[in-house]
Amino acid sequence: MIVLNGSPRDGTPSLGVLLDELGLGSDARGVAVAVDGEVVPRSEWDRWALVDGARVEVVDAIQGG
Amino acid sequence: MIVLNGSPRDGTPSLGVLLDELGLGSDARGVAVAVDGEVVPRSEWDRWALVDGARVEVVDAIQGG
Amino acid sequence: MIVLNGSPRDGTPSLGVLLDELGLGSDARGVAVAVDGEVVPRSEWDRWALVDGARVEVVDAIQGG
Amino acid sequence: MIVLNGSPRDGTPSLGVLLDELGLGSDARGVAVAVDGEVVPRSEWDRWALVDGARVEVVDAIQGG
Amino acid sequence: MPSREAEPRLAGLEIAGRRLASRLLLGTGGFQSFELLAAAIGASGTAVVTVALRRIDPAGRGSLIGVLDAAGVDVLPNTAGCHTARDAVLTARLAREAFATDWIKLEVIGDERTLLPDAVELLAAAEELVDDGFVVLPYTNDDPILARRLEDVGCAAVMPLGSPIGSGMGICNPYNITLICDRAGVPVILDAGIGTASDAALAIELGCDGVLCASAISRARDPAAMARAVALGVEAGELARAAGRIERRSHAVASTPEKGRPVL
Amino acid sequence: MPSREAEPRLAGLEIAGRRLASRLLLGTGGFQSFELLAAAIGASGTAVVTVALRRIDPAGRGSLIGVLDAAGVDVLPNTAGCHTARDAVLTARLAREAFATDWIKLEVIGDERTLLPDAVELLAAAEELVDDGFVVLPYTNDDPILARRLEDVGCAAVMPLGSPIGSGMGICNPYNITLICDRAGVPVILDAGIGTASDAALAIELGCDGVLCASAISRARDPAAMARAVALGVEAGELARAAGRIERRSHAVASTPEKGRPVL
Amino acid sequence: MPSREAEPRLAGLEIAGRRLASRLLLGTGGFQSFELLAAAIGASGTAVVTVALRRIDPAGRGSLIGVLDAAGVDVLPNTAGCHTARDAVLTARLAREAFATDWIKLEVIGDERTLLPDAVELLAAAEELVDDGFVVLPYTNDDPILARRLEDVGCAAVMPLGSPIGSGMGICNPYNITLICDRAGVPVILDAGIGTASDAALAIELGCDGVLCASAISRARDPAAMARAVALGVEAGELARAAGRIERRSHAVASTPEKGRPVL
Amino acid sequence: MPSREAEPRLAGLEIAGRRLASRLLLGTGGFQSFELLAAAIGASGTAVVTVALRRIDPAGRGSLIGVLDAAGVDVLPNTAGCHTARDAVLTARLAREAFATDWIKLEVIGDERTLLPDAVELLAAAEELVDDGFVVLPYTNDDPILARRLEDVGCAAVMPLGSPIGSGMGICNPYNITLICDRAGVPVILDAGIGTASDAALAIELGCDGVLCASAISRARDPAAMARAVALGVEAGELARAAGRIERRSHAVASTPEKGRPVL
Repeated sequence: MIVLNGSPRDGTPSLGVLLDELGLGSDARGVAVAVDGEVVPRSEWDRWALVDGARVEVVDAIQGG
Repeated sequence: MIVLNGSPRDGTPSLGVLLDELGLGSDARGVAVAVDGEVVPRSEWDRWALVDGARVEVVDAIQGG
Repeated sequence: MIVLNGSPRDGTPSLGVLLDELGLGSDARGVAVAVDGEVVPRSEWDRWALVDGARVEVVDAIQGG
Repeated sequence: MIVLNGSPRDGTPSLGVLLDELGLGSDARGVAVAVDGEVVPRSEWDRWALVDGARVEVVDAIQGG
Repeated sequence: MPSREAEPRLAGLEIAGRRLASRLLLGTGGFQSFELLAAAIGASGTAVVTVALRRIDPAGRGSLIGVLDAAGVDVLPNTAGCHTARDAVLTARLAREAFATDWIKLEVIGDERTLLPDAVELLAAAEELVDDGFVVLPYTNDDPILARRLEDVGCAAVMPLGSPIGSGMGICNPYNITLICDRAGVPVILDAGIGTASDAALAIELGCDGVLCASAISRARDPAAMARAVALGVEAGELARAAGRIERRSHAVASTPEKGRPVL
Repeated sequence: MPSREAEPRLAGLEIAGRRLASRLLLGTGGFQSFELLAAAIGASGTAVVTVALRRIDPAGRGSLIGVLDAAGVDVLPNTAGCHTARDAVLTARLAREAFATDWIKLEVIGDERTLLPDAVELLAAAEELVDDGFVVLPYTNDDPILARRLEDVGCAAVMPLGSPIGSGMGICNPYNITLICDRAGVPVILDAGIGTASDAALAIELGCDGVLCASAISRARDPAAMARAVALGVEAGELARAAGRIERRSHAVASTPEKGRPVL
Repeated sequence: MPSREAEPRLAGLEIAGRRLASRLLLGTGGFQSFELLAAAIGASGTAVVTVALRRIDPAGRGSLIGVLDAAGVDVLPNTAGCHTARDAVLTARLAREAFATDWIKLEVIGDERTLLPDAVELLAAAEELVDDGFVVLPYTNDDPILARRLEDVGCAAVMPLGSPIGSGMGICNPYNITLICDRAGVPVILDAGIGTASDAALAIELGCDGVLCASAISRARDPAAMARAVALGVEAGELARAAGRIERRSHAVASTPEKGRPVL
Repeated sequence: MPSREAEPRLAGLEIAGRRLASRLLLGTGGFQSFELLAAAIGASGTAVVTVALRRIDPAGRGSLIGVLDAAGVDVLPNTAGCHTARDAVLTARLAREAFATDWIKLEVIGDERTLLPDAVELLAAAEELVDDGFVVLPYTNDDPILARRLEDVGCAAVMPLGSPIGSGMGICNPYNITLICDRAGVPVILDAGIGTASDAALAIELGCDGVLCASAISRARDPAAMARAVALGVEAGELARAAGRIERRSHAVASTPEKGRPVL
């Protein structure tokens, strides 16, 4: 199980697989990822492993301030 | 007919009679009288004659500004 | 004697002569004339007579607020 | 040598002796003492030893703020 | 503290040779009951209150005059609601008959919405009433030129507004009030706009000789408490002006000397 | 008039469980003589005055403490002139020894020119002093967030400025002062910037629980008169706030009814 | 962006049926040279400049008119310095002869020190000049009642002051200016008091139709640059007013949504 | 008119060695559509717009980045909504990954209601981010001391507020903004509180180097028109400051000479 943007989710995919499912390649602009409070550099998205219970935050650009 | 404070009123009493009816003697404090746009001195209230159609204004002290 | 712009001046010329001396023709722009508190229309400058003691004011355009 | 309120001073008296010279007993109101950046409680004034080179600050109440 | 006796200017306000015990004048409009009015008069310490004239209610006359008599205050009738010099002059004459006083608070307003005075009609009415022997206290705007002209025609005081009647906005243009005060030869009484005690204090500090206050007191939640508050504000302003305030500076000035600071 | 006894909130200011007889605190800096200081204390009615600590003058100690004792006021030492939390903490400890009090008016300034407080050092010093058992009254800027954080670390009051020390500019940002007051769980004392009595009244009307005033009084032409003026201003503001002022309106509200106006 | 053509009200100011290319009117007083004046006219984009009349200098007439002709601007003569209606009316008639225009900027001042208008004389002069066929643009104070009366007697515009001539204090009482604008049926041109570009922008935002500016430009260190600045300020204010500003709120409104904030 | 080329300071704003084509920065929050946003960007002439980061919406990603690319503006990510230094630092790092920029508009707020910055957390975050190589533009309050400390830890600019975010109250304390500008060694950008064009002009006149504006534009009735208005206001303020405004005077200064007035 992992927690993606606050919602529990079965399975423990790799980060690359997870982002693929979200349609996000490493060239996705305005997107960033943190796992368990640590920012994952874009260059490492593909090879970043997720442990069971990992809290994954995937953020996108929105209008703001 | 006279007009007392904007309201027509039958008859043409003298001012003294009119004020008597209103319970106002010449010692009535805070009260003043104008007839046809002219102020009637308190000392002349008793002997002031009203003509037919006279506009009589009788005013009293109120709270104000 | 006349008084031109506050200064006494010998003689009693006609207004036309006076303005000529000042180099002002009836086409002088920004200029106006008053004699004894009356504005003299530009069209009458030539034929306007001055009486002895006349107060003549000749004004010109200046910078102003 | 000690430094009293910024001024060098020969000798290395005890704090009690120094304060005596300044006319300050332990009941001196509005007065406090720091030695080398440490506040010396009033109750220890008498027995506080000064080392050579000690920086002594003796302060008094003034009008302020 | 200097005794107030030693400072004649603190002894009160003098208008047309009559010394008033308080710099605060009270408007009687807006009080919900005579009890509240009487309490506010007492709390304010005022010596003069305004009243108005309206068509008599035949069903039953109030005892307003009785309340004011009991309070020991003088009555200053106004011409509230008048739009023309003629109306105001007639109303003033009615007031003279009604209250046996030649003092009049002259109001000639320009419209119902702003209740702002009409300069031209006001000045005309003032001149006529002065000629007729009245002691005229005109409610005016904050125009220094009009204030001086009102003084020039013989008004016994000038009563500029801080802001519109009943608005509680305080003093919108302190600069103009200062100009009026600096040049006045008669008492200046801030009339209209006061919302709270600090406004009254400020008015006096700017140079006003008195304050007339109605709605701020009569429509406050607790009128008597506000009456006392405004009275204290007036007194505070008076003392402060006499005490000679520090100048405004755009930089800080230490209140504790730097010299002698220990090195800890 | 409602009696003040009936309104407990009017009975004075309470800080750290200690009730002060007056909402006005007086700074002692800037008085030209002890006589003027004593007169101002008397005229102000204050119960608490600030003092500072500086290197002793061996040539002759003043009798400041004697004057304050005679006046019957408590001493609130300050840390004026300190630029760092460390300096301020040490100075507070000196003050505790000097005056046998754990109350401290905490000042940690950012520079000499503005004498504005340094938020970070101030908060650090406040936290350390609270932990050390002090009753901390911090001189702070008008930032509502910092005020709340000072309260959160245990300060017994917060003392926001109206404008820089000694400037007499009054309250530059009443909005911020209102925000601070609305949310404070400890007393708010307006410190610095007061120029005259109306400023003090306004501070209380905005919601402050007290006012600390130094230069406005000590450097006035007549300090004792200004002390009394500011004290009255505080009292006026207090009563006015309790009385429930009218709302500000952008239009006029007649204080005399239109109804019944005679047709003349 | 909406095109300005689509918004007729942005197309300029219309007075007495004459459309002006710019909402900015320029006073010519105070420029140190004709070159600086010409440069400022150019930079301002104004279509109308004021001039005055004074006794002719026989030693040599200036070429002011030539400069203004070359700049392609119309002349608006004023009656500056007049204290009475009579003086002002005569001066207006002189101006009509001098400049072959029936437009007049009517000034009737109450004293030399404040240069504030005299309400009574001003209104009398305005009425007489309107009857005499003039297009009257009166320099008036910020009294909404007087402004309406000037309109009622037929003035083609009203020109209230923001603050005294040459003071640069900006708009002392924005409330009154708003009242004037809200109720005016003729153009309102803010005259006097402008100190800088933001003052001009504010005037238009408050509802003024134009701004007349003299000293702020002519006495600036770089008059042409200030002319351009004020012109841009006017344009900015015009667009801002048409754009429909947000309301003032006494609380914050987030510009970034809270929803979806990651938990890091 | 002096050419703008001749005045390098008019050529735009430079932050961390990067020259921006406009002194106006635009916040993208609050626009009702991308079309309105794009129009406002165009009308504003801005070179830099802010964006935020929130949890991705899997249902469909917007094309915000595409819109900004098409508009040719750079992105300045913010840390809006963060309450602690830790949160803000992490958010800044996310932003660096998301937008491939090391510029960050640093926001660390003290509470949701006022959205005012928390001085202590802000300074801690700024220091950490500077050390981490970021170009830090902190949204700060109007405290001059905090502004200087932010500069001292290496911030590339300081962004004091005029009033709370989205309030439209303008600049509540111009005095503090002036103090900040007078002493800053890095650009000062007025951030938050702007309500209309004159506020922006005033900010620049007070000495600010730029203005960041979001709600005033995005929530105006016509955002693009307001964008243009604010841009003109900024330009007007810039020219006015360079032109050297007249001093404020408390008395009038005639713009027409008295000398030579005819006697009529």
